[in-house]
Amino acid sequence: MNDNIVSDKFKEKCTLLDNGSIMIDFNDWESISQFVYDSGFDYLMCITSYDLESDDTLGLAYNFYSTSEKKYLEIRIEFNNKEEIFSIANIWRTADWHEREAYDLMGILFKGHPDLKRILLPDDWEGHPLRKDWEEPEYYNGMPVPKDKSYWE
Amino acid sequence: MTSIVDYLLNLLSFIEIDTSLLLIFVILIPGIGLFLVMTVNAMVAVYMERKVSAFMQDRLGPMEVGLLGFKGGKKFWGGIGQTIADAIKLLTKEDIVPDNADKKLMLLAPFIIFIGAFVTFVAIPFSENLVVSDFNIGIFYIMAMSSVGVIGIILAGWSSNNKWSLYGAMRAAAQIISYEIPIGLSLLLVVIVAGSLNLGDIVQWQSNHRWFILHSPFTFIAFFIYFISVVAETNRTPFDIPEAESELVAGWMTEYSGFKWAIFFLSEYANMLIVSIVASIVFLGGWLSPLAILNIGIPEKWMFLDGPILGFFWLMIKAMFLIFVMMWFRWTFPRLRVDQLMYLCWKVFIPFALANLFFVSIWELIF
Amino acid sequence: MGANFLSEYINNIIYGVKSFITGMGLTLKHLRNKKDLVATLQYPNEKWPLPERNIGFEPSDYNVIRSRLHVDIDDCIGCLQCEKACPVDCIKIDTLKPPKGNDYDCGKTSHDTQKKMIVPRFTIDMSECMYCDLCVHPCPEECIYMVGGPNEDKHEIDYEFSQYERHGLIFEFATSTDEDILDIGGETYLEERKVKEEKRKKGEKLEGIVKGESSESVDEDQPEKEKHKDPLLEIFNIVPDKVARGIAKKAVVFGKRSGFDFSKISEEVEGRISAAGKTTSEMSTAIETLKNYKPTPIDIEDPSNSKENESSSKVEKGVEELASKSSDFNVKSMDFITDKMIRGIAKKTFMKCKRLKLDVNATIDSIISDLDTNSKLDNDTKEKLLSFKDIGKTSDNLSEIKETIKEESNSLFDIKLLNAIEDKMIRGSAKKIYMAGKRANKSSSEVVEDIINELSDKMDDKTKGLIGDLE
Amino acid sequence: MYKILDKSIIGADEMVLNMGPQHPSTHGVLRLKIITDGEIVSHIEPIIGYLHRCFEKHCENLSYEQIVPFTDRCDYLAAMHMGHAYSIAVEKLLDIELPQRVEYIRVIMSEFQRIASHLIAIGAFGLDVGAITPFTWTLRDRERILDLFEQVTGARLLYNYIWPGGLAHDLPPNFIRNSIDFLDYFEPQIIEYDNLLTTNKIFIERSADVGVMPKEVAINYGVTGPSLRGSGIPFDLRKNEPYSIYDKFDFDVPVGEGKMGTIGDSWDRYYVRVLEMKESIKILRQALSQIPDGDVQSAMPKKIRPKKGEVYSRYETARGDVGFYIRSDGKNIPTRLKMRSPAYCNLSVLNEISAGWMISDVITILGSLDIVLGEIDR
Repeated sequence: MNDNIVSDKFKEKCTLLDNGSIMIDFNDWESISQFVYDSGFDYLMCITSYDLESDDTLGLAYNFYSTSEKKYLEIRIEFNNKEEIFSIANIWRTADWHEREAYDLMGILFKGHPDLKRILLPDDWEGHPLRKDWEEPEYYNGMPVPKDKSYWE
Repeated sequence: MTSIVDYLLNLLSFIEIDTSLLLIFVILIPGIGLFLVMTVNAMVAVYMERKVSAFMQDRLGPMEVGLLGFKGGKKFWGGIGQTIADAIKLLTKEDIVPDNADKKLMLLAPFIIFIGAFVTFVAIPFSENLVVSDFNIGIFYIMAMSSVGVIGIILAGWSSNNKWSLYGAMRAAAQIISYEIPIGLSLLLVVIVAGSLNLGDIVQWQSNHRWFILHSPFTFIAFFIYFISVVAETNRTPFDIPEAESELVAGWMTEYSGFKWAIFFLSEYANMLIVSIVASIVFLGGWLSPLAILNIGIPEKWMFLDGPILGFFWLMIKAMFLIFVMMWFRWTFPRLRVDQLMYLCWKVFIPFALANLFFVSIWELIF
Repeated sequence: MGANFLSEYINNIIYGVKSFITGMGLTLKHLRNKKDLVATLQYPNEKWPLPERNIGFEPSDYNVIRSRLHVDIDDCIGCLQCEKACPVDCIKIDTLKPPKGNDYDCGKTSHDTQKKMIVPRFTIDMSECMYCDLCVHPCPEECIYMVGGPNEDKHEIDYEFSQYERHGLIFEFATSTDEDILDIGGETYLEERKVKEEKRKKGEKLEGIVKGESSESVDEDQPEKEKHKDPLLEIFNIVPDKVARGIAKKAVVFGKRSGFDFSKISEEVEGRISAAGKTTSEMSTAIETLKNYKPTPIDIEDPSNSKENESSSKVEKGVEELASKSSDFNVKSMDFITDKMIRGIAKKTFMKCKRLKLDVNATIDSIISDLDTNSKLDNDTKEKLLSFKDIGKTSDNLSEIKETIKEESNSLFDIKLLNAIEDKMIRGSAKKIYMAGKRANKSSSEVVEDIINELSDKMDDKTKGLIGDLE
Repeated sequence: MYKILDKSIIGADEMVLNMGPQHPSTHGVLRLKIITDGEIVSHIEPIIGYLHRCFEKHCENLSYEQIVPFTDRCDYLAAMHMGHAYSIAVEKLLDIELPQRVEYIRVIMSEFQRIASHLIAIGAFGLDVGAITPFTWTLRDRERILDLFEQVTGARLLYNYIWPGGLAHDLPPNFIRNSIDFLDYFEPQIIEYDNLLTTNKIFIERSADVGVMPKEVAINYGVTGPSLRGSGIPFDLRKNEPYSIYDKFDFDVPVGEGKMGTIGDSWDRYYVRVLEMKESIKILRQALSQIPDGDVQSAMPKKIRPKKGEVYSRYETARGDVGFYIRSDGKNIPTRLKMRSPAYCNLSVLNEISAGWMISDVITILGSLDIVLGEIDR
């Protein structure tokens, strides 16, 4: 059910995955995103950030929907967690908050984002909880973080 | 229309202490009387408001708190002692004063509002000869005293050093001052026709002719303009923008709790009583019994319903009905925005009030 | 312009007045026929579920109820299904199986299935339960259910179970007495329960004890308790391939149980591994270390008296009694030193050597050397320490041992040593600096300097001395 | 009637007003940092995260059956929708075929939940504008629906009723009779709300032409649900991308026509919810009459262990379309579960549409967007 104008326009850059989503490389995301917006996908449904455990690569899944032609499109990017991804917050305004959440919980940096700062967690929180290698800090500003169940063992 | 103060003066003249001391003593008695009137009125009005609002919202309101063991009716009218319990709670509640608030002003504000309401009661006649002191400039005095309350509100808003109260105070200032003009104009209307500022004479005029509300279509509209702007004057919905719960948390009363908040509450209900009594005196024929205006040939002996004692009841019934209508407004209408409030006052009430003034004077010439 | 402005102005007002009147008419209607429109429930005297009123229907229509959990303990067969199903783990069940020989009859459930074990502890923490009803479905005996509604006959509804104290909300449903447990052979279970009880009574309440600290106090008075880590099996942890590791460990356990010595066990392992074709380099090094393995004192006794008994409580018991009986040299034996400071240092060095798996006399020498470096050693503590040396051999390479300790010291000291600081706030911040130092993998001396110049104003000299000696 | 002053002439020095996390009308723990000159608002920055419970981290340690009660706690005012959306996503992953009875019961439950959620939205919107009585009336009717829910699932707010692959329990004996009684009782009530609130002059003054959201801004900010339909875009997942058995029922999608002001103002968003309640009643009547019988737990897999892969499924809740993106790699625990929350995007448009209005209008606009903080902060 996925649309293929994108894949045949950018034949060489993207590989078609089994469930119809398109995997592309992160540094030509800038040109592809502009093209996706122009070809009618005006509604960005969701940006999901995920962590592939193997050698600290992170992933991003963009789900688009075109309200005019009623078509879906899913674009996936997988990259090393040091990379900076092009931010599409200036094209789809809803990406602003989704990207801030991806940075906040997964630690993905976005280049060109209006104000990239934590959205859900307190501003002075260290670490990104949704990473697989995340371990709970013992203290946060002097308050013990792990729930003390000593009365209950 | 003998006033209580003179009556008491010559009653107690046989005590030979010098007159100024006697005067102070004599003034104390009606003062305490007025304070009692205010507290009793607050008690009754609060209970009535909670019950009326409850029934309008398909619930039962206070049902549990009883008075000396008598819990009130089982079915609907329970919880008689609720307002007394509230009063005691408010008096015993801790009186929090924010640390960088202006303490002296904050303490002063509620009492200014209270005095504004308390002093207005002096000129209000409760019945034919039941008036604390009979001014011949009755209405003018009431108008002047009821605008003292604004200063208290602004003081309260400013001194509690909190953004919400500041907003509330600014809105209250704009609202109350601008609504005094339609009130003034509609009262002026009555003075033109009745020819005197004294409330007693106005009622006297109404007993000779007709109630003012039926005098002419213009006074009929003037009554409604008066009544709605008086609702705005006492900050009641749909004009309760200064203490809007959903926007300004509690407006200028945000930082108050305990005794000072009780004073605000007391003076709010006292103001309601004042304005509804003035409305019933000026427009609905004060202590005249409604049967008189019907004058459909009721036999003479029935007229005794009109004596000074019963007059008090007629006045109170009319005032209570107007208070009920105010409560009715509160539980039906949403709240106006500040600029819509101003629009209503300056673009609707004042033009209509001026037109009324003009047409009534012509009406007077013709009839 | 004036005309339509005026008309708009006028019908604006007329529309407004009309809508006011309809609105007020509505509220008056509600005021008038308030009798049948009242929808509220007078709580203390009218309780839910109540006989049908104009609200709609009878409670007997109920399909399921969601209220407090209740357990008929004599139906419970201890299958732990509910404990697994609970998303917030608020159910804790302990089960005790009677050993093979002992024919203890655990009784029948109401569906007359024979119970194979008894449940000495079945606690549900009602303050954690989120009433999601996931535990009721998997229960084969339907013994855990929510009170009231369709289960009204089993247990009437109870939604007023608030308590004065947070622990009050931990509901204990098990009813087995100590005698049942004893004659089922669960002495160790009773002791454990006593230990937990007394630890809780000792006042470790909720003021935010971090997991590390609480296990520290446990470590102090018994050898490691959590999982009986057999050093023999640990050797094979270096083997990355899980399957090979499994075979090797099974071989070692088999060897130990049948009383082989280490060379025989290593041959056994080698045979099985080559049979499975899993011989890799790590595997052969592991077998090598197993062959010439130098058993520590605890380890020697263990294989000789290891009777054939599977139940973990049995093995537990063996280690337990062995530790207390022999005059073995462990942390408690330091307690004879009266002065707190010296005892602290002595215990610290003991822990350090224990981690380095040094033998008894090496540890004693290092303690003596540490004590006299801090000029805290008087001669009677020295005699006492030397008396502990049961094996006559005086270790000649004292200095060599000291290097191992020193060489170990330039890597970072253990964070648990910071627990000696009494004041919680300083301990917290000191740990934070320690973590920062650890991340930047500084050496312990640098970390100690950071701690001192960071918290120098807040610390009194005793803690400064204590941190100083961590160097 | 009164057009807002154009902002440039104000220019007084700005004041930061903190409509803090604890405020009577922020519908939950939301903090609005508002920069105002006097009453006019120049910039709003919603600060969220006060109710963040890292739902997505929980999901990475819970099995598929255990996640259902957690999805209820995301949007606690429409818990049935969350459970339904999650179950559809997992069923898409497992590609299970559901018996018809389960589908019908799920539609009935979701439509009742939509009415209940809209009732709270309307009541709270009235409260924000200052009318207290409609709030108590709407809640009284909502209680009737909660009683129906309690009868079926046992719980009033957080049901844990719709499981992946089926339902927790079947319907109780005379549930159908009770729900039809409720619908007959409820239909005239909507007319009563109309008279009291919708056509009230002050209410119209306060909400018409306030916070107008043009079409492109709505789509660009990802606004969905009644707020989007209020701007005139007839986009409803149940109609455009029918899932489950919504294609069997005929109902239409109410859209804001700017009756009382321009298209896309707060009044339109409010009125779309009132009309949607009528539509839900239509669906309910059809569903209740055609419900087949059968066993509700027949298609329920004993152990949910989906094959490796990803799925993104959308569902129309009372606030917009919620999306579940689940990545699984064969274990019974999802490796990654992302919930796209509609109120999260609806709230992000607040600054765009409320700049230049007064503070009391910010409250009205926030009320018309109908946000729930549990779902925003997850």
